Amino acid sequence: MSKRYWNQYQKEIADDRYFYERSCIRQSFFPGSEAAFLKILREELGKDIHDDVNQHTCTGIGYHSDVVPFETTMTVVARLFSLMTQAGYENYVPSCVTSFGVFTEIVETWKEQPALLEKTRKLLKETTGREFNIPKNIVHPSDIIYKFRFELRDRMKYRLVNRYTGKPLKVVEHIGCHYAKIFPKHGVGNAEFPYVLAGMIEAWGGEVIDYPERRHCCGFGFRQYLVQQNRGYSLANTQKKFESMQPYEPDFILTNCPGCSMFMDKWQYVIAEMENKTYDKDGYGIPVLTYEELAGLLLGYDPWTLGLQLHQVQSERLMDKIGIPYNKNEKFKGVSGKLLPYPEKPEHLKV
Amino acid sequence: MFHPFVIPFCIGTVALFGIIGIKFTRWIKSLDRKQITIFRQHFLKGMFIPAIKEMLLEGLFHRKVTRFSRRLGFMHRSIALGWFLLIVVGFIEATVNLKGKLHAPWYAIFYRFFEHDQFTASSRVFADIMDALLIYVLIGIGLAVAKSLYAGIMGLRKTSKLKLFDAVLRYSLWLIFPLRLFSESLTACLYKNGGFLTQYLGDLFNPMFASVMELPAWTAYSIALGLFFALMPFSRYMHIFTELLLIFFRKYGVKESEQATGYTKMELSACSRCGICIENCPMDKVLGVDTIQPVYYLRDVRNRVAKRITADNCLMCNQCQSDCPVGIDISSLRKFGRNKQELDTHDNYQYLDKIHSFNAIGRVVYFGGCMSHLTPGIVESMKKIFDAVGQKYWMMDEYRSICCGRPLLQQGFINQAAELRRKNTRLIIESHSKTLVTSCPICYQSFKNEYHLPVRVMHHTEYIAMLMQLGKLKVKPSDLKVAYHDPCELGRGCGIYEEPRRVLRELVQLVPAEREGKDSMCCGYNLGNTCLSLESQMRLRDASWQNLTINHPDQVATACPMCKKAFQHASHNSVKDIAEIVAEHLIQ
Amino acid sequence: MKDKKERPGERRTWSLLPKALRPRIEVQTQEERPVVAIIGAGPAGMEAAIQIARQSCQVLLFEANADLALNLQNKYKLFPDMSDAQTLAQGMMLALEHPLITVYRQTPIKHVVQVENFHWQVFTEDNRVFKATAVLLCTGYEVFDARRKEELGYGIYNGVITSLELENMFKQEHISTLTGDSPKRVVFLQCVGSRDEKVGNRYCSKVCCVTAVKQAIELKRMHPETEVYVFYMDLRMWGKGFEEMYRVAQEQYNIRFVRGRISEAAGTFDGGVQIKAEDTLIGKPLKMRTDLLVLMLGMEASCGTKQLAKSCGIVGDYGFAGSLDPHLNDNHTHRKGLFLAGTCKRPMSLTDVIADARSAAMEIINYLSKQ
Amino acid sequence: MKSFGFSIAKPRSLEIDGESLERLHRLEEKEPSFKRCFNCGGCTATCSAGQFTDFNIRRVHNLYRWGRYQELGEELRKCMLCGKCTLVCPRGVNLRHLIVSMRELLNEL
Repeated sequence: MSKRYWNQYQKEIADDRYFYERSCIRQSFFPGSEAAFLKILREELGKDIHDDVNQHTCTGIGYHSDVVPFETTMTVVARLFSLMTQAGYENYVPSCVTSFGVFTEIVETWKEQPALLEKTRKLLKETTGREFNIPKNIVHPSDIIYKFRFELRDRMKYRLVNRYTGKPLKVVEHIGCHYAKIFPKHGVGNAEFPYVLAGMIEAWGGEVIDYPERRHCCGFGFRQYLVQQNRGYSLANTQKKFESMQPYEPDFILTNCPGCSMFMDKWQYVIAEMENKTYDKDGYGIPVLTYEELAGLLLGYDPWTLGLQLHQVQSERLMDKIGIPYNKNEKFKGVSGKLLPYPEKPEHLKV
Repeated sequence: MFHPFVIPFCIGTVALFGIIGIKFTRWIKSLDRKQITIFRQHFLKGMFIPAIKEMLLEGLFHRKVTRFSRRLGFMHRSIALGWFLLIVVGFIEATVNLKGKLHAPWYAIFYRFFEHDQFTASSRVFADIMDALLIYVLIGIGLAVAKSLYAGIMGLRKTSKLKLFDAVLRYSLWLIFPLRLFSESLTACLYKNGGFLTQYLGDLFNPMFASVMELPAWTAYSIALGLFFALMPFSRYMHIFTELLLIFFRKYGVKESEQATGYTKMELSACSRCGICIENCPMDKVLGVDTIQPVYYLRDVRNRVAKRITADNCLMCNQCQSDCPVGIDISSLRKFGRNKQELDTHDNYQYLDKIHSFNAIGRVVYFGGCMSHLTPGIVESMKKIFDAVGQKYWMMDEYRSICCGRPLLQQGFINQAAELRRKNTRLIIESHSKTLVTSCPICYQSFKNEYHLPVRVMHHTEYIAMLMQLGKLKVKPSDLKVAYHDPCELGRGCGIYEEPRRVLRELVQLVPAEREGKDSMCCGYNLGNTCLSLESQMRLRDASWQNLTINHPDQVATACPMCKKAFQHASHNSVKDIAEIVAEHLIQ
Repeated sequence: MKDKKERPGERRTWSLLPKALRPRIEVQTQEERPVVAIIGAGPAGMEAAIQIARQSCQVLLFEANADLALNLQNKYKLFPDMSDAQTLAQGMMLALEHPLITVYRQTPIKHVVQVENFHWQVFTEDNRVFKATAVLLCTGYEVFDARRKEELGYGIYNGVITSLELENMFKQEHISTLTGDSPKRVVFLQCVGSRDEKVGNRYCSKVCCVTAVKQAIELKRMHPETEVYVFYMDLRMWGKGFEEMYRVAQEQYNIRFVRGRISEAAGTFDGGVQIKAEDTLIGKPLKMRTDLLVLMLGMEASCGTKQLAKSCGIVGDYGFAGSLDPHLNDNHTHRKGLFLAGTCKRPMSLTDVIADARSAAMEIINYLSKQ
Repeated sequence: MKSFGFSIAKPRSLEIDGESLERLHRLEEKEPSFKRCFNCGGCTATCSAGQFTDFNIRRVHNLYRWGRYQELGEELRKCMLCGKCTLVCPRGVNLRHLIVSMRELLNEL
C-alpha cells in the first residue's frame, strides 16, 4: 500500500543522454562541483552527458528580481533549448535549481498557453534564426545522482559514518525552494516529502535530521540579498534555520541549490562576525556540501580538486570524522602547482 | 547659686535650643517662593494675635484633641499646660525671691535645692501652687502610662507602636516628674521647705536616708531633664515646638505646595503621634491594615525608612486629615511620598492639542467627569435640570473626556497632571463661560483647588442648591426616606456637607446614617488607592453600606459617580445621585 | 436527630398563641400515601410533580404566583428546535391534572421545617401548615437587574431593552423601536450580569449565548433587512444543536458576531443608542449606533430560592441552593428528605431542568420507598 | 564586531522560547489580578485616552505579556489614569495599578 502511494511521489528521470547546462554562480563559488558531476556521470556511471560551449544564463536571478521580463526569459531559455536540439539531446539537465525552476515554469506555461510558445518560437527565430524542441525530460543533476545512488554506493570508498563512534553522521538536508515548491510534481517526493537528498544520505550511511525549520527557505530570496538594506531579512531566515537545527548537532549540511549552499555557508561567517555566534559546539561552523562534492568525497576524489577549500566553513574536521585523507600542504595549491596566498582569517569563526 | 549636678540639665537645654534653632532656620529657609510670598502678604494683616491665640489653644490646651476625646485631651493638656505653668510659676517664684534680679535658668528649675529658707507666707503659697501643678502633671503622666498599657482608657482602639529610641525618650519623660517629686520631698524632709504634698511626703522619709539620697535624686532629675531635652529634637517630642511654628505659619496662609518644602518638614515634625488617625481609618477598621496610617507613615518618612506601599496603600479619603488635632495636611505629605519623578514625563498628551473649545458665552459649562460616562443617569438628569430652568449649557466632555488630572496628581505624577490641567484650563477659558458645573467631586476638588480658573466652579449639588434657593426649580416633595452618603472628595475634601442635605430636605425625608458628614465612610472605590484589590474594595463598600442603611432608608443618595457605582455593583438598586432624585421630583 | 435539635419546641410555641392566630394544620389523610411537597411550579416543579404522582405518591405543588411556569410562558420559541414554549407549558399543565397532584396557586412559602426525622412541615405566608415526607425545592431563578449596570443605559435610554422584553416582543410578533419603526440595526450584548466580578457574579449563566443566537435568528426571520450584531466574549455552544444554530445564524441569516464587550452606551439625538466596545480580534475600539441594544441577562437565584436556602441552611454559591455534590447527589441536600431540582441550584437550560426534575423525582421515590 | 551595513532582522512572529518572562512574573507578583484578564476589550472600549488616540490598553498588556517591550514604547504615557477601565473590568483587574506597575518595570529597561 505505502509503496503504491509513494509511487505517486516519484518523478520520471531519464536514464541516459543528458544535455548539461551549467549554473552562473556555482562556477565561481563551487567550481569543483560541476566538474565532479560530469566526472561521476561519465567515469563512474558511463553516461552520455553533453556540456555545450555555447551555453549561457537562463536569466533566473534577473527574472526573480523583477529585472528581466518574462518574454525575454522565455526567449533566452528557448535559445538554450535550441542548443540542446542542435546537439541532438532531449533530456535537459540544468545544474542550478533556479534554472530548473525557470525551465519547468516556462514549459508548464507553454502547455497552458500555446500562443506564448508560438510567440517565443517567432521571437527566437527573428532574433537568432534558431529553432528548438521542448525537452522531453527536465531533471536536476541531484535527481540523477539520486536515481543512481545505490550504484554509486557500491563504488564508494567511504560511508557517512563517524569512524570514532561508529554511528551514522547526522546530516541536515536542504532542498532549494525552486526545486519542488513551485511545481511539486517535478520533485522527488513532491513538496510534501522531498526525498532527493535524504535518499542519498540514507543510501550512503548517514542519518537525516528532521528539525522544525527543515522546509524553511535558506534566506537567499533574490530581492532580499540583492539590496544591502534588505539583507537583514535574508540573514534572519538563515539564522532561524540554524537556531532550529543547532540542538541536533548536525555534522554537515547537504544542499542541492547554489543559493542555499552559498548562503548557508557564508552567512555563518556573517552571523559569527556580527554576534560572535556559531552553530557548532567548537566554533568552526557547520560545513555545507553540495551533493556532487559529497558524492566525490565518498568516491575518494581529492577534496582540494573538489574545491572544498573555497567554502567559508572548512571541511577538514568532517573529513577526519569520515576518515578521508587529505594533504594539508596542498590545500591552496593552484592548478599551475604554485601555492596561492592564504585567505584572511575571520575574527570569530574558526577555520 | 551653682552646683555641678545641674550640668546635665544645662547641656540638654543648650542642645535643645541650639538644635531647634538650626532646624527651624533650615525649614524656614527652604520654604518655596510661593509660600514666602503668601507669608509676606499676610504678614501685615495683623494675624499675629490670632496666631498666638491658636498656638496657645492648641499647644497648651489641646483643644482639638479634647474635641476628639475629652480624656485624651485632659492627658495631653495636663502634661503640656502643667509643665508650662510649672516653668512660668517657678520662674516667677525665683524672680520674686531674688526681688527681680536676673538669675540663671537652672536656679528656677532647681529652686527648692538652692533655697531652703522658705518660711514667708508668699513662699509657702508658691510652694503649694507648685505642688498642685506637679500633681496636675503627674496625673497626666499617670494617664499616659495607663494609655500605653491599655489604649481603651483614652477612647482609642489602638495606640501607635514605638521604636526603641522613642521608648527611651518616653521613659525619660515619664521619669522627670516623679523624680522632681522625689527630690523635692527629700529636700523638704531635710529643710522643711516643701509645699503641701512634698512636705507631707518628705516627712515620711528618714532624715538620714534623705541626706544621703538628696544629691543623687536631684542629679537623676537633672539627668532625666538633660537627656530628654538633648534627645527631644530627634524624636516625636519635637512636635511640642514644631506645632507652634506650624500653627504660626499656617495662620499666615502658608500651605503645602506641589513639591515638598521646608513647610513639609515642619508638618512631619509636628505630628505628636497621638494615634487619633488610626481610630477612624477605614483601611484599619474594615481591612485590618495597620501599617499605613499617617502616624506610621510620617514616622517612617521622618526616619527615612518609608516603603512605597505605606504611601500607596491609602484611600486618600481624608478621614485622618479631618481628625488630626494638629491639622497636618496628610494627603499632601502622602502625595510627596508617591512622587514618581522618574516616570513623570513631559509632553504626554500632545494628542489633546487638536481639541477645540466651544463658544459658550452665556452658557454654563458642564463637566460630567470621566466616570459620569459610566453613570449616564447622572448626566441625563443634569441635562433635564438645565432644561427645566432654561439654562443653556455646553457639556464639555459629552463625547470624549479629558481627565481633570487629579488621579494622576494623587499618584505622584505632577508634570502629567499639570499638563492635563493646562489643556482643560485652555478649553474652559476659551469657552468664555462664567460658570463651570461638574458632577464629579474629584474633578470639583481639582478645579477648585488645583486649577486657577477665572470662572465660578460648582459641584452640581451646589448648583442645584443655588437654583432651589433662587426658587427656579419647581419640585414636588415626596415622603421617600433617603440617607445621604458624603463622598470623601466632596465632604472632607471640599467641605460641601450642607448643600446636598439642603437639596434633599426639600425633596424627601432625610434619615441619618450611623456616621456621616465629616465622619462619612469611604465607599471603597476612591481613586486615591491603586493597590486595593476588588475584594478589599467590596469589603469597604459593604461596611459603608451598612453604615448608611442603619436606619432603613428607602434609598441612598450620593453625589459622586464613583460612590454610586460602588453601591450599584452590590445587590442594591436603591442608590441614586442627588441630581437623579431632583430630576425625578421635578414638576414638568 | 440533629435536625430535631435545631428547632426545638416548634409546636409548643403555637400552643402559647391564641387560637385564632394558631396555624391551621391541614392534614392530608386520604390514604396512607407518602406526601411530597414541591415548592415552585415552574418546569422543574411541574415535571417532578408529574413523575412523582405517576409513582402513586401524593404531591402538593405550591406556586407563589397565580400562573404556573411564568418564566416559561414568557418565552416565545425554545432553542435549539424552535418549538413553541406555550405548547410545552400547556402540555405540562395538562399532565398536572392528575388525581394525586394538588396545586396551590398564590401560595408563597415562608419556610420549611423538619419536625421529626422523616417529617417536614411546610409553612405558607398565610400561616397554613402542610405535612410532607419529602420536600422538593424548585424555586428557580430570576434574571439579573440590568439597572445595576448603569453604563449600559437600561432604564435611561429607550433603545436599551432586555432579552426578556425582546422575547415579549416576539410573543406579540411585533418588534419596533419606541418611535414605532422597525429597527434597522439591533445589537445583542452577552454576559450582562454573568461573568462579572463587579456585580459579584463570577459564574456563566449558560443559556444566554444560545438565547442570543436564537433571538437573532427570530429577529432576522421577522425583519430580514435588519442588521444584527452579537457582541460576545466567548460563545459557549455547549448543547445539542447549539453549534449548528450558531452556524446557521452566521451563514443563513448573516448575523455578525463581534468579539468584545460593550462597556458604555449613550443616547443619540435621534433616539438610538451609541455603543462603545472593542473589536478585540483586530484590537481597535469600535463605536456603533444602533436602534436597539438587547442585554442578554444572566440568571440569579430567585428571592424564594435565597430565602428558603437560607432558612434551610443549604445556601450554596451566589445565593443559589447548594446540593450535596455535583455528581451523584446533585438532587440531595445535607438535610434528609429535602431535595433540589432545576435552576434553584445554578443556571440551567430548560432541557437540563426537565432532566434534573426527573432525576429528582427518581431520587425522591427511592427515598420514600426506604421509609 | 564587524559592520556589514545591515543587521539581522528580528522576526515579526512571537518567539516565546527565547524571551525572558522575568519581567512578566514580576508584574504578576505586583498585580496578581492581571492574570485574570480574559481579553473582553471593555477597558479599551471605555478608555478616555482611547477616544483621542489609538491607545489600546488591552493590546499594551498583551504585548507586555509576551515581552514585546520595544513595541510598547511610550504607549503607556498616553494614559490619564482616570480609572474608567478599572471600573468596567468584569474580571476585577486592577488596571490602574497595573499601568503604574508596568511603567515602573519598563522604566528599568
